[in-house]
Amino acid sequence: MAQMNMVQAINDALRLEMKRDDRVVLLGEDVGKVGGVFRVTAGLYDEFGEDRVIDTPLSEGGIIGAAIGMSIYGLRPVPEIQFSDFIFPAYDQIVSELAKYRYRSGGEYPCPMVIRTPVGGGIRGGHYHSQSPEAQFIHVAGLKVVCPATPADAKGLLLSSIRDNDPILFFEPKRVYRAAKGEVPEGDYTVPIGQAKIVRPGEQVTVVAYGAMLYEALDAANKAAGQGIDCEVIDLRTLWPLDIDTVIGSVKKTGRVVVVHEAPRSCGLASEIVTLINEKAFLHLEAPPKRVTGFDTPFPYTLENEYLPLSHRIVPAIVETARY
Amino acid sequence: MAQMNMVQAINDALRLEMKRDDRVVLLGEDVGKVGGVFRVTAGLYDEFGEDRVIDTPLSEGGIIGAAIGMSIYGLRPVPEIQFSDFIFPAYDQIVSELAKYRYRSGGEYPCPMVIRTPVGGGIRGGHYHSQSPEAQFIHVAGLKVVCPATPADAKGLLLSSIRDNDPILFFEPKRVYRAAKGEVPEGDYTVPIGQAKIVRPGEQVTVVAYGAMLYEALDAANKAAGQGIDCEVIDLRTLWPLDIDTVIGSVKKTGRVVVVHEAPRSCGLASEIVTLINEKAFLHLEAPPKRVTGFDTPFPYTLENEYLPLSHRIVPAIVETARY
Amino acid sequence: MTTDVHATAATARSTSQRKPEDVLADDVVRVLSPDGTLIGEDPGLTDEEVVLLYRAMLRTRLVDERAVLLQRQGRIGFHIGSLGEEATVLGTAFALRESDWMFPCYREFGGALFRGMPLQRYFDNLFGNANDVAKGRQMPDHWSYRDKRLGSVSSPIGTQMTQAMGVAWAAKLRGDPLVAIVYFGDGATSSNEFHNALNFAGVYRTANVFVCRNNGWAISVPTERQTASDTFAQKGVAYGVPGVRCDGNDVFAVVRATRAAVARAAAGEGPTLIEALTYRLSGHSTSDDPSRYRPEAEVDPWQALDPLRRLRLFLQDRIGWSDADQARIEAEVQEELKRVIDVAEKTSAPPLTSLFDDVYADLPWHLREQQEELALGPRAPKGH
Amino acid sequence: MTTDVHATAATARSTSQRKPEDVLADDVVRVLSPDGTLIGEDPGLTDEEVVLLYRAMLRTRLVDERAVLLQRQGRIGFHIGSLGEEATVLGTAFALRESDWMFPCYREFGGALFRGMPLQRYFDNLFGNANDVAKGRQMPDHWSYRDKRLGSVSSPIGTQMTQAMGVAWAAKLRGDPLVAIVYFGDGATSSNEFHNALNFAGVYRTANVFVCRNNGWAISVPTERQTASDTFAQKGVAYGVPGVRCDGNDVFAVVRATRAAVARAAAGEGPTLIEALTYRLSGHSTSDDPSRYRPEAEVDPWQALDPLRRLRLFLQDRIGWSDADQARIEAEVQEELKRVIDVAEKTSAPPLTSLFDDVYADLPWHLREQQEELALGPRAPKGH
Ligand SMILES: Cc1ncc(C[n+]2csc(CCOP(=O)(O)OP(=O)(O)O)c2C)c(N)n1
Ligand SMILES: Cc1ncc(C[n+]2csc(CCOP(=O)(O)OP(=O)(O)O)c2C)c(N)n1
Ligand SMILES: [Mg+2]
Ligand SMILES: [Mg+2]
Repeated sequence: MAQMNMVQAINDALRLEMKRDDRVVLLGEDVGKVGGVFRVTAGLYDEFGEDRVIDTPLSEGGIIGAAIGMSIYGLRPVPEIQFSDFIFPAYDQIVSELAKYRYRSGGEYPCPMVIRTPVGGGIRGGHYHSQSPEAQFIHVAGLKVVCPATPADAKGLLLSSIRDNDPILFFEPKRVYRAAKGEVPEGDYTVPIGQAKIVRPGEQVTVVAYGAMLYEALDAANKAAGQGIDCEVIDLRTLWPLDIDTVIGSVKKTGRVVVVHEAPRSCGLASEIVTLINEKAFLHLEAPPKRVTGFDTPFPYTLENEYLPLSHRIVPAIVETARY
Repeated sequence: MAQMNMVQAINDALRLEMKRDDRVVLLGEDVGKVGGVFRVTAGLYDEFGEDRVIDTPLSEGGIIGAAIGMSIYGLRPVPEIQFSDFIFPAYDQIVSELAKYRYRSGGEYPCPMVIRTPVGGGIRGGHYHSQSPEAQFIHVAGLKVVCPATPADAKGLLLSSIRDNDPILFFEPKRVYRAAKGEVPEGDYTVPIGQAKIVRPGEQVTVVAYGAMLYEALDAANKAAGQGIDCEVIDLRTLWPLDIDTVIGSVKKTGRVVVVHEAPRSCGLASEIVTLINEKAFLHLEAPPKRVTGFDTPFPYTLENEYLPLSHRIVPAIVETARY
Repeated sequence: MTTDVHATAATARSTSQRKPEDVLADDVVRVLSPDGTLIGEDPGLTDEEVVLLYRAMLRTRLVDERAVLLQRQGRIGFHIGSLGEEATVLGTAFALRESDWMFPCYREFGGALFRGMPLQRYFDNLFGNANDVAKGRQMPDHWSYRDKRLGSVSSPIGTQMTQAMGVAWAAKLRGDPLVAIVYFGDGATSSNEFHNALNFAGVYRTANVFVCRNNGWAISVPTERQTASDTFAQKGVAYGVPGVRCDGNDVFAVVRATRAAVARAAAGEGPTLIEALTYRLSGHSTSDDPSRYRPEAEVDPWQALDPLRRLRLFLQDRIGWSDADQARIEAEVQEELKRVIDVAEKTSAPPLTSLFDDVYADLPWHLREQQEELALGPRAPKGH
Repeated sequence: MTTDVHATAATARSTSQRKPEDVLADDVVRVLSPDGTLIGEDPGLTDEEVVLLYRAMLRTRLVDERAVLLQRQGRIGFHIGSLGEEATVLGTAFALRESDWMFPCYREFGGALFRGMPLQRYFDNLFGNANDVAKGRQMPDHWSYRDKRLGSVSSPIGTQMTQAMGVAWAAKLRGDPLVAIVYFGDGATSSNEFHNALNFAGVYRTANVFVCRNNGWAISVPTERQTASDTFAQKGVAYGVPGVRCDGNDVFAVVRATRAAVARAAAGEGPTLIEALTYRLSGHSTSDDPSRYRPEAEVDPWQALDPLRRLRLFLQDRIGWSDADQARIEAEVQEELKRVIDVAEKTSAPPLTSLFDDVYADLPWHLREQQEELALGPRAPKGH
């Protein structure tokens, strides 16, 4: 085990898989010599050469369209979108093509690939370097969506993702790229897609979170404990298809739930989770499920910390839910 | 009052507003001489000339980007996207630019426009001529989303939309473009944005629907009445911001709700509605809210009627909810 | 509003920019004149090869006509064909090597059949039946056939271009000496994808042949509304990609231009953009009524330039191709058509459960639940 | 994997394609040599005008340097500047008429200030304070100023191009004889937007001036990776839009090229694509460390081509511009800077409720609820 931050853990996973599988190629803006604007691909250009770590022209649609072709041909492309805010020029290739390729060809053309992209706020990025667009992909059938919160999960989920046979959006919570540190197993190490993790067992309120907000949820749970409320905190890890059993199991136990995410509230993932809980654990609910999320505004610059669903906003939600 | 179908009603609204306000311009693929592939703009090219009814090159991003510029300049563009399935090449301009323009400029650059586009299944259009992407726009702050179900509402809402000061996605349910017929007030006639309509009052189960599925919901309500279940059917008309009072008022009365839409289920508008009901009428709920929606697959061709949430699927949901 | 600035455009608008005389320009590769005589360097095909090509073009047309008929009879829901564009479709397909990949737009079923896609398979798609490889999930004319390296047809305009570039790029990274040809219309040159595909192809010198079927129209929008560039071929200049024009109704010209481009790509010299000047004789698809936007008078001169007629005249002259020869092939194709349509039509609809297969490699819990929900629930009413 | 095919590219990759000697090409408009002597037809500016221009360029540079400093001191969060590109930014702005519109990329604050955006307003944006017209919602250098027809800066690359085309198109439809200039980098030519903007502009002959600031880099990606076309100007060929190249470090050349393009557009003759050959002397932004991808040796020759130095030499020669003149202006600007920064820094953060304004024209119920939720809830911890 080595102590790593999330950037290092992802870098480690990429290096490992590129060594193991020569079909893996990285492509994107600035992923080559400079190693990505967050330095996630640092060193890989030197190690694997410019045919496997490829700087591209400035076009996300071109990157994903090319990656689809590569995948069809049998490579395992891992395109990077520099910020998830800039994924929209590629949205048509992703939702109209990538997501539907296997289906529309009756399985002749599966299109496995992992689209890596930094997500979320916390770096004072304003409107366009802070967004969390996961719901815009979850709603689209055919895509899987992953978002690790810890370095070890980042490595393990990325390796699983590259080996998976479906297209995957791999969202990297950039607020904790360097802040999240931890032990990361060396060598080959996978975390299965589709499994959430109970990171803090508890009895009274279920708190569902993922990515950078997991730490806020944990912090809030600790603070709630100070008020005598015992929270169970779930790290979703895979956002879609989500680990319904873990979520429902917990809610059946606690009867109370708070769902946290940075993305805007309306039609966000929290609304799906609340609805699934209604459908599968209605009679267990002892309080209305609560959402603590980004607001339905563009992501702001100066007031970023007021926008984000940080611990100070999660605590009252937990308390209110517990006391309902 | 004149008897019209929805195509005629929309055409009527466009003609009326183009006469009244010379800032209104239509642009899109095939909207000119041929009058649109659904003939919604028929006759307008001849009447208003090619400077106000403009055939464009084949690029949705170009159409919306140009329309943003036109709106900034002070025109009132009404771009058409030929099928809402083809809106995705313009998605970046819509979500990154159009939706945020007013906000990011502190109100200096409001960007009113109405993006008209046929939506939904029912014409054997397969993957790419059938989709319902409304949730992908509702999740994005700054956009309004409208979807009429009747010719009169289509006219009244379109006129309100063109006069509104925010950007609006105006989804036209093509399954009932010609099938929906009804009296349409002549001359100037508006229906306010943000107001749902109770199209069938009832006491036992609230059924929320919109667009083409409204007719299926009504049919289901009639069939349920045959089994002694009295449904209240709400036509949302404006999908976002939705008429929360009408929905919550109804659910507080009935305690039971079924939400219907064609779009895929997960992270769809129904999940938002169910969650809002949880937040605002939790203690009134006597049964878990139910969703009857498209499935989480691409839209199919041959099995289209199995995919769509038609009356035959709504009835059992109503019954189950009523008997819960 | 001022309208004067558009005055000339308005006048020009009633006809497409694609005029028959365009092919007479100096830079257009031409081999076979409309009356079937050679006017340029022929691509050196044997008589057998020419007959093969002619037969494929004829088969394409007969299949096309039958599909339109089936649609008119309400037996299939839709068809989009290649009437008048057969020389472009078949000439390019002919010039391709078996190891090469072909990424279709939506009018290239003729090329796919030529490369070996079974006719039955094509009609199973048109009928959207249980034997359709895609389980009737897509509209008619949206097929795929990986065995023969034929891509998957989708509706969104242009997307296949960027993907075909990615395939050629991947092949190059792998050291595989193959070429990916990709088809698109004049309208598609306005899409984001044209820009991305050509730009990346130029930068990475991918082995692509980009075939622009310039058929004069994008549904009702004439080529002059698509772009202000004089030709589509010259768009290559923006990407460091050579552009070539050829008479798209002249199958020999198409073969020559394509062979040169394939050879160039295979030699590692990079992509070529081919603009094939042809004309869409029919409506855009069975859903379209072209009389609303183009006068029959515009179409008339194109009838005389019909690519089949031209090649038949050549064959008459060269090998004494007779009416009996013609009739024999037609009969063969009709026979074949009867057989496959019969089977396709009798085949049942895809099973309910197939709705949920192939969304992912494995069925996740939520789709398993939805599959069950559908299976246990009532059946939908038939038809519309 | 084969790598041979890329061998040359790999070697070339370590430097940008933007080499100083590029400007010597025949088709590049040049007026002022690096030593300040006239080598081409000058645009006929009065001495006062030249001083005005020089002052604006100098002010731009001083503002830029101060903004970098503020960022390094942690007083603002970010800055993206125009070091070395001032002649392109100011020369184009100078050539514009007051009635024209200007759509910035993100390096054009100098042009905006020149057109009359108050310096205070600019720094209010850099600090994201309560006086910022956009209420601190956007990152630094993302400003707007409708009064002077200055568009709204956004981060997504290229989007402003298509919008500027729409503005010019609308003006044309209205019969208003104005021009919309729009800025973008070499990298942005690869975006969907370049394609859409140029294509529509060509078809509708909009009064646009498209200014490509070819500064050699898109963050760490050199121009040669952006496209295989020899120049960016030649990309106009794809759209029927004339392309012009000028020495982007030569403010007179920039003025000449822009004036010609503006005149052409204003006369209804349609759009022009200008490629200004310049060089990004600094990192991409304060977040970037260019030493990771480009050797200092590449930058060195560009220092001698500095647009300010060049114009200063010219002024020395022409009107005896002295060190004292220089010092006076610098002092004026520094004084002005001190004043506005002081105010900007002391101004409070935008009020909480402003988070919800301007999403829509009116506050809908759900935002009213969220506004209340935020107002009644606990405050966020300060800082990060
Ligand atoms: C992105 C997108 N926008 C619009 C359409 C609707 N549409 C289908 S075909 C077509 C015209 C295509 O013209 P062209 O590229 O010239 O090809 P042709 O049909 O003439 O072969 C249009 C607008 C579509 N399929 N995809
Ligand atoms: C759509 C999009 N993709 C990626 C980025 C990240 N990004 C910001 S600036 C930049 C490089 C731009 O280069 P260029 O167009 O040459 O302009 P320059 O910065 O050199 O002036 C990139 C990749 C972005 N802002 N938008
Ligand atoms: Mg065409
Ligand atoms: Mg640049």
